[in-house]
Amino acid sequence: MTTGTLTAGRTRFRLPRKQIPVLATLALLLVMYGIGVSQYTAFSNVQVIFNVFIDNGFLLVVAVGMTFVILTGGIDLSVGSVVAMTAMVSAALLQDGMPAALVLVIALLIGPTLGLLMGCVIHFFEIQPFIVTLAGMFFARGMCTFISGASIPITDGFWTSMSQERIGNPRGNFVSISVLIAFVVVAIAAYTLAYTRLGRNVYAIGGNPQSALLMGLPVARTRIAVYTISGLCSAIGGILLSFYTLSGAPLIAVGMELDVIAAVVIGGTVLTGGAGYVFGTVLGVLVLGVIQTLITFDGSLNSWWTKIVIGGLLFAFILLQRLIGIRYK
Amino acid sequence: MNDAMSRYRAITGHRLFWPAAVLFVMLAANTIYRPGFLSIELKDGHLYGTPIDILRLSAPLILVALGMTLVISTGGIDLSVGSLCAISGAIACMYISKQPDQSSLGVVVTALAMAMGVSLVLGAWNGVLVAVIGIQPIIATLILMVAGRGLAQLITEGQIITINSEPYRAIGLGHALTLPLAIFIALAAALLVAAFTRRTALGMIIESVGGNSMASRLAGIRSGRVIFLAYVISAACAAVAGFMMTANVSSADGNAVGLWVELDAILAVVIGGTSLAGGRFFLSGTIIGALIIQTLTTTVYAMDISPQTSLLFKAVVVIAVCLIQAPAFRARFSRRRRNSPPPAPVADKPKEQVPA
Amino acid sequence: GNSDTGGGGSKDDGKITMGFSQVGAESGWRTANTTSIKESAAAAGIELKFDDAQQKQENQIKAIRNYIQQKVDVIAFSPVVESGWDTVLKEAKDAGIPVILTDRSVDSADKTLYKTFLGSDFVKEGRLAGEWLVEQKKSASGPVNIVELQGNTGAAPANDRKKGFGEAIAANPNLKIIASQPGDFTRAGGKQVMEQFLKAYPKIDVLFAHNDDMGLGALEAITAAGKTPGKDITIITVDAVKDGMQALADGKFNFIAECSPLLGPQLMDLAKKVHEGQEVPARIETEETTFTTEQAKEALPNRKY
Amino acid sequence: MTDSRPVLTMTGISKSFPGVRALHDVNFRLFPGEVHALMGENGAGKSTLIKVLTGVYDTDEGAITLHDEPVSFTGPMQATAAGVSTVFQEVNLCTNLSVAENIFIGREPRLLGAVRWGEVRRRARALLADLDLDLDVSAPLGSYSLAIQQMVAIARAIDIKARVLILDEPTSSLDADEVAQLFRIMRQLRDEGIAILFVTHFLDQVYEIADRITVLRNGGLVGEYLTTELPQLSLVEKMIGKELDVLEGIEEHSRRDLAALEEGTPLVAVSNFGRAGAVEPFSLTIHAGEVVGLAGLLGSGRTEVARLLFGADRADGGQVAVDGTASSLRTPAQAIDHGVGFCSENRRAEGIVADLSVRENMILAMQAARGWLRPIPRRRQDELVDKYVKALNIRPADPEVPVRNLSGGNQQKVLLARWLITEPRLLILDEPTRGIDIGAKTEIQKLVTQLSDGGMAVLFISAELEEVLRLSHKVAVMRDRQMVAQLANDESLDADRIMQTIASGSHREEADR
Ligand SMILES: Nc1ncnc2c1ncn2[C@@H]1O[C@H](COP(=O)(O)OP(=O)(O)OP(=O)(O)O)[C@@H](O)[C@H]1O
Ligand SMILES: Nc1ncnc2c1ncn2[C@@H]1O[C@H](COP(=O)(O)OP(=O)(O)OP(=O)(O)O)[C@@H](O)[C@H]1O
Ligand SMILES: [Mg+2]
Ligand SMILES: [Mg+2]
Repeated sequence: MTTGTLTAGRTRFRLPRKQIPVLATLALLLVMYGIGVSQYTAFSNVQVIFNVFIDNGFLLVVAVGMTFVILTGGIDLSVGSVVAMTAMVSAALLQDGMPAALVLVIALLIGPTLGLLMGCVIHFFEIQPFIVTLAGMFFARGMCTFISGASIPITDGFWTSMSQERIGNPRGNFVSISVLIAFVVVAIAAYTLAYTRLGRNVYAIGGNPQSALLMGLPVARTRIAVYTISGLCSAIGGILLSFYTLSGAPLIAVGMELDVIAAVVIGGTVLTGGAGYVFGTVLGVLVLGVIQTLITFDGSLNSWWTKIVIGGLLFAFILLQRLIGIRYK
Repeated sequence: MNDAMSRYRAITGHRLFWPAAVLFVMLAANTIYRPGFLSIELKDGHLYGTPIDILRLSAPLILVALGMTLVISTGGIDLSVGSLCAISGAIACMYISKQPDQSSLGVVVTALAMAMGVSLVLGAWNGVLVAVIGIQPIIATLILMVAGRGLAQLITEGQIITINSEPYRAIGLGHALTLPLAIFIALAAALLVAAFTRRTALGMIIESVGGNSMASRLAGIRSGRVIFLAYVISAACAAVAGFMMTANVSSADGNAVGLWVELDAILAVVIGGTSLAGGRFFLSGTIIGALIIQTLTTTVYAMDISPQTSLLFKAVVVIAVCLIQAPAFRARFSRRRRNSPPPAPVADKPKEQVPA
Repeated sequence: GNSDTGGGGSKDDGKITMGFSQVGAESGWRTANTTSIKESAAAAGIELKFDDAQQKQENQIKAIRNYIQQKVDVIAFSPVVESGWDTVLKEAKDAGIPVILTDRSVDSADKTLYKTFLGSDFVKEGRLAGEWLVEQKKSASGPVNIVELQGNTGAAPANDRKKGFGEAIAANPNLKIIASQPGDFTRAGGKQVMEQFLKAYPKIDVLFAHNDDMGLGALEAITAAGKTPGKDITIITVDAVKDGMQALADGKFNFIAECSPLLGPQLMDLAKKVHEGQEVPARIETEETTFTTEQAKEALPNRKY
Repeated sequence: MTDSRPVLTMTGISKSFPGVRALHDVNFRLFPGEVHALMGENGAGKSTLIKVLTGVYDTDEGAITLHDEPVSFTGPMQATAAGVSTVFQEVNLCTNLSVAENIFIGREPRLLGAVRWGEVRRRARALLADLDLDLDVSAPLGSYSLAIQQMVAIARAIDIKARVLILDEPTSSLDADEVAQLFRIMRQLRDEGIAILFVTHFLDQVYEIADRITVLRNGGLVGEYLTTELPQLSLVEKMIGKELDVLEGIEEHSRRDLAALEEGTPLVAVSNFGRAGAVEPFSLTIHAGEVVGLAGLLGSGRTEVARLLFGADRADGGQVAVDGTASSLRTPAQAIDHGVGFCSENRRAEGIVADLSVRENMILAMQAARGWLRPIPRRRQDELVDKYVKALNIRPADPEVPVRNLSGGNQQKVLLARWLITEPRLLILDEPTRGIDIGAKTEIQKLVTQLSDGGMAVLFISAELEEVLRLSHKVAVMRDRQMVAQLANDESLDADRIMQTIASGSHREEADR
C-alpha cells in the first residue's frame, strides 16, 4: 500500500471519468437515432443525418461562440439578434448592389464589433453579462427592423451558389458549403480551447476569475475576447443563415439564443463556467436537431403536442444523461 | 458641511438610490415630453391616469419577479414562469368558461384553487429536477418553458378562451380604495414574500445556499429543500401573475399569456441589484426594477416611438440604466475627493528601522 | 411524375400523402386554420404529415427537407416569412414533389418552384378596411384622427395590412394616422397600447386594429376611459373570428375585413389535382368578404371559429 | 548577507477601505538575497500591503520603487512581468484545471503557439518532485487536499524565477516535512540573490529562515528589525502591543488519565468506517470530554476521516453508534442533529459564505439546526455574536460587515465561532488555527481545553504536531489513508515517537489496543 499504487489507481479511474458525460451524451444520441430508424423507414437514409447538419450549421457555429462565453461563466443573449442583423445587413447591402466580397467583410465585422463593445462594458464597468447582452439583443434586433420592416431577398450570384452548391452527390446524398464552414469553425474553436493560451485562460477564468487575476492571467483581455469571438461566430452564423434562407428577415432567429444556450448546456458545459468541450456542444446541437427531425418524421402531432413532446424528449435525454453521469461519478 | 456631505453619501450609497433615480428620471422625461403624463383624475370613483396604468400593468411582472428573485438568489434561474402564467390562466379560464354561472364566487375560487394547485405541482417538478436530480437550472426549467406552453395550449385547445366572470375580472381590473386591485395584490404578495423570507430565517438561508452551497451544506443546511421551496414559491407567484394577466383581458390565450415575461423578470431582478450568480437578494430593488421596465414600455407607447426604432430606444435605456447603477462606471467618471479617512490608530512608539 | 419507391409514409396504395408545415399556433385564427386543414385531409382521404414550425423559418425548411426524405406526394406550407425559400424548394422540385403555398406567399423569382398559392391577400384586407372608412368619412369636413394597432413588427400580415390601409385612406387627406404601435396581435398588447393612446391623444376618432384580438383588447381600454366603442371611436379590424363578430354584432366594432382560415377543403382539392398532374391556376384567393354590424348579426349563428 | 541597495521600497503607503484604515503610512524595504518576514496580528494589514504592492489594490497614498524605478502595477499580471512573483494568502488557483496546468498557465511552453502538453506535464512532475511531491499532474487540482494545493501554488511561484518572491502564509497548512522542503528551496533562491517576502504566524519558522523582520500593528508600521537582534518575546510584544500570557496549564490538562475519560459509553463510536479511494476502514471511539488528535503527513487522510465522521462524505460501510445506540451519519445535517460540528480546513470553499455578514456567518449553523421557521431572535443573535467577537478578538468588531472584507485569520475565527455557538457535543476541528496569530491561537487552545473540561469531545487535526500533542488525550496516527495507530498521550509520547510510528508503517496491533 504505497502512494504509488494509489496514484495508479486514480489514473485508471480518471481517464474515462473525464470523458463519461460526453460519451454518455453520444450514446444517448445514438439511441435516439436508433429509435428514429426503427420507427420510420426513411429515417435510415444517410441524407437525414446530413440534413441535420445542413439545417443546423449556423446554429452550430453560434453555439461554438457561446461555448467560449459560457466557459468563462458569462452568457451572451445577443446572439440570435446578431445573427438576424448580420443576415439583414448583408441582404440590404446586396440589394443596394454592393459587391459580395465587400458585403462579406462588412457583415463579418459588425458582430465582433458589437461583441467587443459588450465585452468592454461587462469587464470595465462590472455589469452583469446578462443585462449587457440583453441590451445588445435589443439593439441588434432594433437594427433589423430599422433596416427594413419586411424581409429582403438575396439574389446575388455568390450567395445563391453558396446556398445551392451541393457537395457530394447532388442527386443523392450531399451537404452544403455551410456544413463545411461550420466544421472548420468547430475545428478551430476546439484547437483554440485546447492548445492556445487564450483557450486555457478561458477555462481558468471560468474556474475562478479571482484566482485567474491573482495568477497574473490577462483576465480583461480574455473576457473581452470571448464576447468578441461570440460576436464573430454569430456573424458567421448570420452569413450561413443568409446562405441558408437567401434572405434577411427582421424576425428571423427570434429566441435562437435559448436554443443555443440549451445546446451548449446539453453538451455538458457548465453554466457557471470552467468545464466543457466544443465537441459536447456539437452533440448538443445534434440532440436538438434529431429531436426536431423525429417530430417532423412523426407528423401526427398537433402544435401543442409538438411542444410537449419536445419538452418530454429533452427531459428524458437530460435525465438519462444525468443519471449515467451520477452512476459513474 | 461634513455632516451634509456624509448624509449625501449615505443617501447615494443606498443600494436603492440609483434604481430609484433612474425611475425618477424616466418619469420626468415623460412629463417633459407630455405634461399630462403624471396627471391623475378621478373617474367613476377610480383613479385614472398613466401612473396608475404603470402600477397596474407592472403588477404581474412584480409578482413573477418576486419569485424569480428567490430562485436567482439560490444561484438558479427559472425560465418556465411565462409558461406557468399561461397554464394557470388557462386552467382558471377554462374551468370558469365551462360553468353555467361564471360570475359565482364559488366557481372562481374553485378555478383559482385548481390552477394554483397545478402550478404548485409544476413548481415542485422544477424543484425536483434542480434540487434532487441536480440538473442545471436553466435546462431544467427550459423543459417546462417549452412543454408548458404546449400544455397551456392543450388546455385551451389553441383557442382564446373568453370568459365573462365579474369576480375573476376583478383580479385584474377591480378597484379598492380607488386604486386597481392588482396593485394591492402585488403589494400583498411582496409583503408576504418579504415576511416569509425576512421574518423567518429563510431569506438568510437562501442567500447562504446561493452564496456558497458547499459551505451551507457543511453548516447543516438542507439546501435541497431550500432550493425546492424557491421554485415552488416562484411557481405560485407566476400562477397569481397568470390570473392577473388573463383577468386583465377576460380571456386566456395559451400562446400569448406571459410570453417572454421570464426575460423581463430576470431583468427586473438584476436591475434591482441581485446578482445572477446567487447570494444576496433585494426584494425592494426587484420591485423598482419591474417598475422601470413597465415605465420603459409605457414610455415607448406614450411617446409613440416608432416600432422600427423602439428596440433601439430600449437598448439605449437599458444600458444607460445599468451604467448609472454600476459603481465602477461612476467611479471612473466622477473625480470625487475622498472623505477624510477614519482617525488613524496612533502608533504609540516611534518607528524603528535598522540599517541594511 | 413522381415514382414512389416505397419509404416514408407513402405506400403506393393510391393514397396521397401530404406534408404540411404550419407557421405555429400563435393565434386562434391559426388554430382554426390548422383544424380546417386536418379535418379536410381526413375527409378527403389524404394522409397528412403535420408539422408545427413554431414561428421559425429554419424549422419549416427542416420540415420540408424531411418531407422530401420521406418522399411525400405533395408538400404544402404557410411560409413564416416571404423570402428565403429558393434553395429548399429547388430540392423539392428536384425530388419531383409539387409544392403548394397557403396563406402567405413567397417572393421567389422562379415561379416554377411551386405549383400554386392559396390564401388571402393581406394588402387587400387592409385596403378593404381603408376603403370602407373613406366611404364612411367622405362627408367629414375636419380631420379624422386614426390610431393603428399593428401586428408584430416585421410580420407580413402587419406590413401588408398597414400598407393596404394606408393606400386606401390616402384618398382622403382628412384621414390621418396619428399614432401606430405594435400590439403583437394579442388582446393584452392591444389593450395596453390603446390605454396609452387614449391618454396621449384626447381626440381619437377611428381605431384600425390588424386583428380582432387587439381590437377586443382595445375595447376594454376604451370602455375604461369612459368612451363608447363603436360610437365615440369607430373600430375597424381584420379576421372575423367569433369573438370579433360578436363585438361587431353588438355594435362595439364597426367593420371587419374577413381573413378566412378555412383553407382546408380548397387545399385538399388542389392537392389532388396537383398530384394527378392537372394544371392549376398560379394564384387562388380564398373567398373572403367584409362584415358590417348587420351582416355580422346574420352570419354569427353559423360561424364556426 | 545583503546588498546595500533595496530591490524594493515602499514608502508612506496608506490604504483605506470604506470604514477601515487597513494601512497607514507604512514603509517597507526588501533587499536582494534576504528573507524578510512580515509580521503582525490578524488584520494588521500584511495581506493588504502585499496586494497594494502587486497592484491588486490601488494605493491611496505612497510610492513604490522597484530597482529604483517608481512602479505602479495595475495587477498581478504586470507585477509578474516585472519580476514580482506572489503566492497570495488563500490558495488562489483554479481547481477545475489540472495540477500541471495550474503551475504553468500563462507561461506554458509552446510550439508555434500551441501548448505542448507533454512538456507541461513533464516539467510539472519534475518541479513537484523537487518539492518531494508525487502527484498525478493531469488530475484536476480540486481532487487534492488544500495542503497539496498550497504546495502547487508555491511550485508555481518558485518556477516563475522572479527577482522578488512573495509568500503570504504559505506554511499555514503544511506540516514539518513540507516546511523543511520549502525552506530548503527558499534558502537556495535566497542564495541566488532573490528577495523573499515571507508572511507567517509561526515564530519558530521566522527565526529559522528570516534575516529581517518588519512588524505591522493595526495598519501602522511598528518597525523593521534584524532577526538576530530581536528576541522572540519582544517580537510578540511588538506585534500585539502588550505582553503575552504563557501557555501554562494546557500541557497538564492533556496528560490526564485517559482511562478515566474512557469509562462509560462513548459519545461516538465507529467501526469499520471507511470510503473506497479515500480512507481504509477504521475504528474510533470518542468519549465526552475527550480530545482526540489526528496526526499524519500531508495527504494521509486526516481530512477524509473528519469528513466521514461529519457525513460530509458518505461512508461505504461500517457501524456508527452515538451514545451507544446505532445511528447513521450520512449527511452533515444528520451529524449536526447528533451534536457534531465540523470546522473545515478549506475556509474559502467550504467555510465562509462571503456575501453574508459576520453575524450571519456566525449564526448560520445554529440557525440551520433550528430550521428556517424558527429564526433566532435578533437580540439573542447580537448577544452570541458579541460574545465571540470579544472572546476571539475578531477585527473589525462590526458584526454587520460582509465576512469577505475580513482578513484571513479573522475569517477563520468567525468559522470557529459558528461552531462554538452551536455548543456541539463533538467538535471536529480541521486545522482550526490555520492562519491565526499567536495571541488568538493560545486563546483557541485554551478554549479547547475549557470546552473539553466542560464535557465536549473534540477531534483535533493540525499540521503542527506540537499543538496536537499539547491538546489531545489520545492521538490517532494516519498514514497512507490508513489509521495505523491510536496512542494514549502519556509521558512517553512525543513528536519523535509519532513520526516513528508514521515512518515504520502499519502498527495494526497498536490500533486495536
Ligand atoms: N476588501 C476589503 N474591504 C474592506 N476591508 C478590508 C478588505 N480587505 C481587507 N480589509 C480589512 O483590512 C484589514 C487588514 O487586512 P489584511 O487582510 O491585510 O490582514 P492580514 O494582516 O493579512 O491578516 P491575517 O493574518 O488574518 O491574514 C482588516 O481589518 C480587514 O478587515
Ligand atoms: N501523496 C499524494 N499523492 C496523490 N494524492 C494525494 C496525496 N496525498 C493526498 N492526496 C490527495 O489528498 C486527499 C487526501 O488528503 P486529506 O485531505 O485527507 O489529507 P490530510 O491528511 O487532511 O492532509 P492535508 O490536509 O494536510 O493535506 C485526497 O483527495 C487525495 O487525492
Ligand atoms: Mg493576510
Ligand atoms: Mg487536511
